[in-house]
Amino acid sequence: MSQETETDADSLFDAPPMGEQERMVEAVLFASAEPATVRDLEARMPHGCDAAEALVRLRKRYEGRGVRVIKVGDAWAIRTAPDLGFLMQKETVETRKLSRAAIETLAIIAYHQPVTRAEIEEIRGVSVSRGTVDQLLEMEWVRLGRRKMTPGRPVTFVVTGEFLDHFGLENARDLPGLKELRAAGLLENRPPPGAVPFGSGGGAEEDEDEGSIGQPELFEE
Amino acid sequence: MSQETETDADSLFDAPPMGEQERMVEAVLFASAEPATVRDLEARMPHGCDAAEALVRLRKRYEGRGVRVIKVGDAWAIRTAPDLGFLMQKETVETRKLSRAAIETLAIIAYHQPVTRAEIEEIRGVSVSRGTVDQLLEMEWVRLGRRKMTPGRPVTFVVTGEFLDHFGLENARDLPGLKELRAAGLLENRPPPGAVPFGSGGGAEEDEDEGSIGQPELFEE
Amino acid sequence: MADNLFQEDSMSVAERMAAEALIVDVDGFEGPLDVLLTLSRTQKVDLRKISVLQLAKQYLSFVDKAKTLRIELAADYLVMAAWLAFLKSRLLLPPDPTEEGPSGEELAAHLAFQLERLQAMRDAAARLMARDRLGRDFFARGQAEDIARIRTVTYTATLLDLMQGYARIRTRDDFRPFVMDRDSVFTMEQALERMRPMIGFAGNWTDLTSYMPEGWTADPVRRRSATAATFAASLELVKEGHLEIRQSEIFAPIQLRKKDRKREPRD
Repeated sequence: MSQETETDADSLFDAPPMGEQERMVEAVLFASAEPATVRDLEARMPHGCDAAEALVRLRKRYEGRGVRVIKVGDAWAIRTAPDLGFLMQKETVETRKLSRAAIETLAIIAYHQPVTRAEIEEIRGVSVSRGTVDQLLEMEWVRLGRRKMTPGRPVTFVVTGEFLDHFGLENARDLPGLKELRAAGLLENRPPPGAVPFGSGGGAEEDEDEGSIGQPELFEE
Repeated sequence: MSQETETDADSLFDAPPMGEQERMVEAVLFASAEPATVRDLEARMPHGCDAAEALVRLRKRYEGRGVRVIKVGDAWAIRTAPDLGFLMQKETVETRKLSRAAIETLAIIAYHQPVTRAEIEEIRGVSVSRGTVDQLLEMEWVRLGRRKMTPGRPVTFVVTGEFLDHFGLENARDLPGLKELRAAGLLENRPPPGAVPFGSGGGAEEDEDEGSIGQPELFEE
Repeated sequence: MADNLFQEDSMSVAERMAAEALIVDVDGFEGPLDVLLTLSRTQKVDLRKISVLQLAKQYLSFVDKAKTLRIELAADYLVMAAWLAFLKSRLLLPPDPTEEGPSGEELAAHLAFQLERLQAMRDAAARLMARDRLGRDFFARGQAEDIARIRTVTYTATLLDLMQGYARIRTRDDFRPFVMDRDSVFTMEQALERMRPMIGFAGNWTDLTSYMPEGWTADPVRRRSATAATFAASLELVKEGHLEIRQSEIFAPIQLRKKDRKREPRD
C-alpha cells in the first residue's frame, strides 16, 4: 500500500497512486505483443512505480473473469481463461468444388479404368500433378488397380464404390458415352462444319465408344 | 437481464447466466485486435446468448480502467485508455504521412458521405488525383458506397469501420463539429447559381442535399 | 459590396508582399480555390463578410503577376481568372434588367460559400487528425490470439461436372487447329501487304527469300508457311504487272525484279 514510497531520494515527484499504476500495467500488458517482465513494466511507467505490487492487484482483479493475468516464465501476460478456450475455435466444414484438373483426371479414370498415369496424361494432353491424384485417392473416389502387364509394370487407377455412391451410379458402365453426351448438349463445342483442316477430323467418331471399350475391364479384380 | 430467453423453442439448453456471457464476451474481445459485432460474438457463444446485454455490462465494468470497451460502428473492441498512450511508445506504429490533399479528401468523404468524386472536386475546387483516393482506399479508411441515382450513376465514397476505429469514433455521426457544420449549411451541396464556375461541377445540380440525406445510410451495407 | 468599389489599388504593402509570396510559391497551391482562400486571409475578416470583389481583384493581379513572371499556370487557374473577371464586371456594373441569369451578388455569395465550406473542411480535417488515434494514442490488443479455425474441407463434384470435364477433354482435339495453328500461318494477304511497299526498290534481281518476314525463318513450320505466302504473293504481283519473276533451274533460287514499264511496256 505504500504507493508514496519516498525511499528514492531522487524522485522529484510522487509515484502515481496504486490505482493508476494498476491501470498502467493493465494497458501495457494488453497492448504489448510480448509478455512483459516487472522490469519492462517499470521501465515504461513513471519513476517510482511498483509494478510488482500493481501486478498482484491486477491479477486479483481478473480472478474469475474471461481473461486472466498469468505468469509466463518471469514475464506477465493477459490470456483467455482456459475454460473459455472453446470460444477461440471455430469449426467450419467447407465444401469446395473440385478443381478442373481433378475433375478431368477423375473423369478419365472413370471412363478408361484401369488407367495408368501416363495414359491419363496422354488423354488430357498435360501432365497430371501428384497432388491431383493424391487428392482423389484421399477422397477415396479413386484407388490403385492392378499393375499393367506392360514394360515398367505401371500402377493403374480405378474408381471406388464411394465414387459410384457419390455420383449415384450403379457401376461405371452407366456413365454416358460420348454420343449421349453430345445428344444431351454437353458437347456443343464442335468445330464449325467443314472446317476441320488438319486430319484430326475423324477422331470424334472413333472416340465415340472408347468409353465403352474400356468398360468391360471394370472391377475385374 | 433475460439471460434465460426461451423465446427460441428449439433451444435445448438454457443460455449460460449473464455473468458467464459477460466473461465470454470479455474473452473474445480481448483475444482479437479487430472489432467484433454482436453477431460475430453470438455466433461464437452458446445458443441463446445476448451479447448486446453482456457488452453493456462489460463496458460499464471497464469504465475508468486501463483498457476500455468501445463501440466502433456496429462492432465492439477493447482499446487502451487514451490517457495512457504515453506508456506505449514501443507499440506506436508510424502511420504513413498523408498528404494535405489526402487529409482534406478524407475529411470531405467523412463529413459529406456518400460523396462522389465530382462533389469532392467541387468542394476542393481542384481535381482529385487518382493516387489520393487510392491511398485512402488502400489504408481501408475509405470504401466505395453505392452508386448515386443521378445520370451516369457515379460511384460514391464512404468511410469504413477501420476509419472509425482509427479515430476512436463510435459512428460517423460523432465526427467533431458535424452538427455545427450542418447547422451552418456547410455540408450542403449548393448548386452554383446559373453558371458553373469551374467545369468539374457538372453533377452538382442533381446532387443537391445528398450529403445530408445520405448520412443515415452510413454503414448500412 | 458598394464600399468595395473604391478599394482598387488600396492594397497595403503587406498585402502586396503576401501576393508576391503567393506567386513564388504557386506550386504549393491546391488549385484556384486554395489561392482564393489564402488571398482572403489578407482581408482579415470573417469569411462570411468577405469582399468578393476585392478578392477577385487580388486573384486577377495574382494571375497577372504569374504571367509577367512567366510562371505557367494550370488551365483551371485561368478559367477561374476568366470567371472572376466576369464576376467583377457584374458586380461593378449596374444590373441590366434584360440580362438573363444570376446576379453578380448571387454569384459572389456562392463563391463566398465555397470558400467558407472549403475552410470548414480544412478545419474539420485538422480536428480529425488531432483526435486520439489508434496506434498512436490508444492501442489494440498487442498479442491477438488468433481464432483457431478447425476447418474441414470436403470436396464435391456433380455427375454433370464429371461428364462435362470428360467431354471437354475428348473434344479438345477437334478444334485445336483453329486456335493453335493460326499463329504459324502467314497469309498471302500479309505477304502482299509486306511486299507492296518493298518492290519499288527492287530494281535488280533479288532473291525471294529476302522478302521473307522477320521471325518467320527459324521455325520450319513458320518458314514453310511464309515461303509459300511470299511466293504466292510474288505471283500475284507478277500478274498485276508490278514484278518480274525468274528461276534458272529446278530448286534454284527464285528471283524477283521490279517491272520497268518504260523498258518493257505492258501489253
